[in-house]
Amino acid sequence: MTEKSWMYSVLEAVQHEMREDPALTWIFELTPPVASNPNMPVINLETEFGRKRVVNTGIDENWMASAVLGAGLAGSRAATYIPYQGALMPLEVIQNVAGKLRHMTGGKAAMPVVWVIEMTGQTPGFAGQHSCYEEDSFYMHIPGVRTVIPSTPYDAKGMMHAALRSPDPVVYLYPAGLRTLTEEVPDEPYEVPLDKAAVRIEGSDLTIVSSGGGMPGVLEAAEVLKGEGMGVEVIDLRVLKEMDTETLVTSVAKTKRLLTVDQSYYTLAPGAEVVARCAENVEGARFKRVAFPDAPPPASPEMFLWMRPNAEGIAGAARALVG
Amino acid sequence: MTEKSWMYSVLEAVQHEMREDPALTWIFELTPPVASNPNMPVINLETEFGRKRVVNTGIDENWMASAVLGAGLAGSRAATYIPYQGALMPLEVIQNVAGKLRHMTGGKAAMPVVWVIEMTGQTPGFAGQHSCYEEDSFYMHIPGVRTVIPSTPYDAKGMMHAALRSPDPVVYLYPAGLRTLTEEVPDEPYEVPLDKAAVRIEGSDLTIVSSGGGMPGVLEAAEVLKGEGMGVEVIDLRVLKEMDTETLVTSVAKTKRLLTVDQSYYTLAPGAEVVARCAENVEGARFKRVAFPDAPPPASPEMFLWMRPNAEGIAGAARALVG
Amino acid sequence: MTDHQGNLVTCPEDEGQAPQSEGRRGFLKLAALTGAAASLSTRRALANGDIGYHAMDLPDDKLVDMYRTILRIRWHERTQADQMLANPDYRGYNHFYAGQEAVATGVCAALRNDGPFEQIDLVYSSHRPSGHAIAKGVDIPTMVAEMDFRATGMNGGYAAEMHISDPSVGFIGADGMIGPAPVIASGSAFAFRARGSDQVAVVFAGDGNYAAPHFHSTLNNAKLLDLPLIYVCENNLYHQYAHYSYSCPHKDIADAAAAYGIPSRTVDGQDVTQVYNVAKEAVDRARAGGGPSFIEAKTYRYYNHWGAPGAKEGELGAFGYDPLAITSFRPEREVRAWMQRDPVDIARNILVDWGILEEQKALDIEAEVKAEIAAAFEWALSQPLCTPEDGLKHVFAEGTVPARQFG
Amino acid sequence: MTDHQGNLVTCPEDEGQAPQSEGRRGFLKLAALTGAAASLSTRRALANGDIGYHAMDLPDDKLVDMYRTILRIRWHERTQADQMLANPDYRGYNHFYAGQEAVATGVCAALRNDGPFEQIDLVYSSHRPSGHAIAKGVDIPTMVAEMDFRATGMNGGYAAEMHISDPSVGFIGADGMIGPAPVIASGSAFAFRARGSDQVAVVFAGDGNYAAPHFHSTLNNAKLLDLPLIYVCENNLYHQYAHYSYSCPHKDIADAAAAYGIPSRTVDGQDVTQVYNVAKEAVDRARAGGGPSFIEAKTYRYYNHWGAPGAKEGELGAFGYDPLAITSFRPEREVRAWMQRDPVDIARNILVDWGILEEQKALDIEAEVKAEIAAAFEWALSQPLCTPEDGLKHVFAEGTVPARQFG
Ligand SMILES: Cc1ncc(C[n+]2csc(CCOP(=O)(O)OP(=O)(O)O)c2C)c(N)n1
Ligand SMILES: Cc1ncc(C[n+]2csc(CCOP(=O)(O)OP(=O)(O)O)c2C)c(N)n1
Ligand SMILES: [Mg+2]
Ligand SMILES: [Mg+2]
Repeated sequence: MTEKSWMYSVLEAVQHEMREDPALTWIFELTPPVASNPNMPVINLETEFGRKRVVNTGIDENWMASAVLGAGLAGSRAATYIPYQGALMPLEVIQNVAGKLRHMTGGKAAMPVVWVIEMTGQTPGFAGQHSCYEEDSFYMHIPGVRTVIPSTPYDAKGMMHAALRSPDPVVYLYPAGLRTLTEEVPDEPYEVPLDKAAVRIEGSDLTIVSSGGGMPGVLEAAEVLKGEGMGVEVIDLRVLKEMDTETLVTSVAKTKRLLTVDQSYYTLAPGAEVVARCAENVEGARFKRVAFPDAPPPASPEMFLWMRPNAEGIAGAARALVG
Repeated sequence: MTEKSWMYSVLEAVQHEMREDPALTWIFELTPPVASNPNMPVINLETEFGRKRVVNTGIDENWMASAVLGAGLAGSRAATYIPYQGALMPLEVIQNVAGKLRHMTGGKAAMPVVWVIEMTGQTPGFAGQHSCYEEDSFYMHIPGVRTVIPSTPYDAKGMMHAALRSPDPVVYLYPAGLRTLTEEVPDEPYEVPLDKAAVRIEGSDLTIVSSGGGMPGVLEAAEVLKGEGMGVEVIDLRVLKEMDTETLVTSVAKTKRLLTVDQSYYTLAPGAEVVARCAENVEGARFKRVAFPDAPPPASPEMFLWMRPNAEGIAGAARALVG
Repeated sequence: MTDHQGNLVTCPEDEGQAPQSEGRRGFLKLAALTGAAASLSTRRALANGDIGYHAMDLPDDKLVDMYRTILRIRWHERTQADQMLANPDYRGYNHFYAGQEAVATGVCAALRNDGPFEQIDLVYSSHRPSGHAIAKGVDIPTMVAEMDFRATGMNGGYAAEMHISDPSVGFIGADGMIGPAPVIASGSAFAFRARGSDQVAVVFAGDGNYAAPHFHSTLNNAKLLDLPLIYVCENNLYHQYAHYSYSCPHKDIADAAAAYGIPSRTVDGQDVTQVYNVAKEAVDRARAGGGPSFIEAKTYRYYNHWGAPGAKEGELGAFGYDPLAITSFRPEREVRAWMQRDPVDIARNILVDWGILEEQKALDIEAEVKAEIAAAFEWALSQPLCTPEDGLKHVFAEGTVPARQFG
Repeated sequence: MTDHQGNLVTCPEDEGQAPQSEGRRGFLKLAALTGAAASLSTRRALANGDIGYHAMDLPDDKLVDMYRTILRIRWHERTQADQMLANPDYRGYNHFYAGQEAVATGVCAALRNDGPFEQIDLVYSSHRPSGHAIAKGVDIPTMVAEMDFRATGMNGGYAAEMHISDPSVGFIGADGMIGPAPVIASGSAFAFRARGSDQVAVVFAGDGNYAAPHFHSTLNNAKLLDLPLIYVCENNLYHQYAHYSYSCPHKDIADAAAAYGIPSRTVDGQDVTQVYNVAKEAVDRARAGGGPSFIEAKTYRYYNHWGAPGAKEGELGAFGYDPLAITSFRPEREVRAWMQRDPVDIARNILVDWGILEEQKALDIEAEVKAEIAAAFEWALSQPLCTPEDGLKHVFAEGTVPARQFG
């Protein structure tokens, strides 16, 4: 066990799987797959595995997303790191081909493919075309692709192992704002399942559900609320498709109060689905959603930081719901 | 007033607006903008307005979607008819540019642009890559673009007038399954507003909310339920962005029971947002959703017709919710 | 070379044109059968002394197989068309390939189609797939069953015509969209190269696909990474109701590929031996690590863009000329002129002329194929329909998804 | 012409190369300043007897304006860099344009920049926009304010550097994505043609944009529809940390455009008069209905891919060479060699040599510009910060959207 950064944890998993499987490939765009960590060897996939397997492409996310799919269909496991979803090019092929192919072929197509997709724009200063947090909703809506969004380095590594080993295509969302997180992460390979939410804190007064970049703010708010004596239960979705309904409904059946927190647009953010599932299955509960307003994130930190859900706003909404 | 088909009603509006504004352009792909209707003159935009304004392009929906945006930014109103969303190319530019530009420029960018986007694949036999009903959720989630989905020829014409005159970019979804509908439609221009849901039937026992291709089945089910004595209120969303929350909440506050019906994937279908908004605002209500399962639509009519929500399934869900 | 109408223009100096055979076959091609394979590239994959007329080295049975494949494609469609016109219970639709059979046949004859999945070549069809599928060797009865949405169809009734696939013979299949397939195919070629395999990926795409932005991604990356990808552009002059000059500024689409530095050739798509020649050269180059090739086959479809059950002759969706009031429709004379150069006739005449088949034997083979296809339809149309609940399967490798349509 | 390293290769026979001026200006260019504008196209927009050296016809004040514009871009950046290094309160970032100033300046000097919106030419910047913006004539103080997120900034603090725009001077602006801008720009050109206007749309895009699939859509449709679009490819040899040979098989990216039949030229991007010459020709052609042009300017950026507040010299995000362990980094000698051909020096030397400016006057202008920029920063950095609630405005033409962040 060593204290590791997010990216180091992820590349450790990729390196391990690439050593196990000489056909596994990795496609990147301009920024090489290199990570370092204090007291650990530098990981450089390009130099270790060579440029036939680890390929630097031009700025063509459409090709990157499609190429790994074609590799998977040819029987090679393949992964790509797409640094900007901004242009949304990958969605086309993931939504309309990858997500449908196994079903459409009557089970004949195999796609052991992983797309690592950066979510940017929920840290100040980006704005406009450089803000793409709506990916979680887009990928959550489509069938046939497992969409995950780890929020800790530990989960990031374990879910990367599971993703690379999965026979299903996996969209692996990476909220770039979590880049700076570090924690103790085992050096050995291990899997975190691709279909389970995590109960981060247990409590009986209120369920707060969030994911990815929303988690740090939720955990901070939960500390404050616990200090005030509120029994907060915090759930990290971790998996958007297939969403772990059971964990959610069980919790809300207990607390009878659900607060969802999303860093992307209110309308049809993942929280809408969480509320809808719980509202269908739990009677007499109360619901509230905290989310980014239905407006593009502006550049100005003053505007942006006021609009992005934070611990204070979350705590306030929790008090309003429970009180 | 004449009984008119869907497409004739729409092209009547476009023809009128093109006559009024010599800069207004229309871009199509291979299938020309021609419509006929018994006892009415044939409308052929290409021959009437010439190939400088009415342009046949290659199979490049990315260009079509982007070109009208560029036209709008240059001060010309512009519209395009995108026959297949399948490849999802238009979403890139609509989500990441059109939807953000007014806000991002601090109000400086004007985009009087309309994208008519066909939704195909919710009639039997299509399947796979030719099924694209998830557009409603994708466009509903993003800010800055008004997304509408008329379900009758009357609304189709009136909303086309409103869309072409709007200073905001408008995604105008067209469920291809409604192609065969006809009704009395005025010959004169008129507007149907871009921000109002329509209460199609009033009642006090249950609210059913649907939109677009879901409406015929809902109306059929409502007839059956009314015959059984149930006071069904039916709401046609018509507008997905900005959703008319007030009409929804007012209705559910009255009926205390909400059933949503979507022809696309259950997870994060528009119904999720409808349920979530009502659950936040109405206490003690009961909720249920009917939707296409989270699976790609299969080709076989036996599988497909069983999976697509129909009047019988809707009526059954309504009885379960009210009973 | 061709002019913008796609008519073949004789240019006797073209280095790739079919030379007089030095081999054992008496060579006397009719003027009407002459095809030009014009090399647009400086890079050749010919060995020393190799004149590029690879068909001369094919054994008789392989040549007869090509003829049989062409017939299978043709008779599959004619039988299906009869079903559409006459059988009220028939439900399958099709994007007919009649007129283009020599393209799929000539290309697939140059590929490795048997063996374990890790060794065979892969074909992506993109669109208008039934001809490609048959040429690659799919089981015809189960394909027919798939097209009529049967539970025992090639894809269990999930796919239907626009999306048929069978990886077991290397037919990755169609997606029916115009754009994505070539890019995905290049990804398979990328995987071959990364794992050191000599497999080749082939994609068939129409003239319509040229305008898609994916065209650029495909060729650019194939060239940059030297991928074993063969892009077969079937230029049948039209996409739906528009002539390709509406969407492409090139007369030869191959010129667009040549600009990337990719060896690119145009070929007479009606003559299976010519198609085979250029395909063989491209496959040899790809297997040897020489990177991608682009083949533009000049060809023509006889029927409407698509055909559907309940068709009535002379109407859209049937098998006549496109009757809509349209931007740029196909002149009847153009259709008739192309039908003069029918791929079935050309293949048969060559085999007879080369002394491989007697005329009567050729006709016997056609009768055999007809019977084989008739049996395929008989089997297929007696297969069970799908079970509704199966729609919830195969979303992921394991399990089913919940039904949601009943609330 | 250039080799793949982007070094200019002298080819005295090139028809587009700067000829000896017959005009009033004494012409004696230093060898170091020689640039080649190599025509790759057969189609020219030259009137009878026109040798294409349009800069010779420019009045003195216009020439001096170009020099001043280059200086403004340069000093805007140097002043901003100082802020980043020294002012802990400064918040703006930038993708620096230093080294490339002559490209934006020469192109925009050939455009119509004043007048009502329906008459001026439009510029799309795609990426690295501050140079394009200044050359097109935006108000510099409000641009500086925008880059520091001020309420009175050019876009009210919503945009920041990557997305600045000001339609009032025809600067439609940047979107910062690599791909979409050229296609959207072609839509503006489409609208001009449809409404019978003689306006021109210009897009600036880097060598990185070549690989984007949109490249194909843009050029193909511009050619097919004869759109008044000028695509200015600023080939500064790198995208982020990769040399352009990683993503482009062409040495001259202009070759890719020429393949579509679009008049395409490469030009020395360090010499503003050369850039002006080719831009003038392209603009004249577009206004006359002659369709699109492609200009590849060979140029170089001096600094890192981007710079940010709190920068420390020699570190990434500051202004030295890219220090990462990277696939293909920029050799220090390459950077230094390019700095020998600085666009500021070249412009100044030409004007002095032509007798338009005394050396001292040229230095005085530089001092004026410095003062003007210093004043712009002083004004901008005293402007009010944004009001948080304004984030809910401008989503649609009217009204605000509800806050949702408090539940
Ligand atoms: C992205 C996309 N846009 C539109 C269509 C509709 N469509 C199906 S086939 C076709 C024409 C294709 O023409 P071409 O590529 O020349 O092939 P051909 O039909 O001639 O074999 C079109 C436009 C589609 N399938 N995909
Ligand atoms: C679609 C997309 N992918 C990736 C990026 C990240 N990105 C920003 S600038 C850049 C490099 C652009 O290089 P080039 O076009 O040569 O312009 P230069 O920076 O050299 O001016 C990249 C990859 C982006 N902005 N958009
Ligand atoms: Mg075609
Ligand atoms: Mg560059």
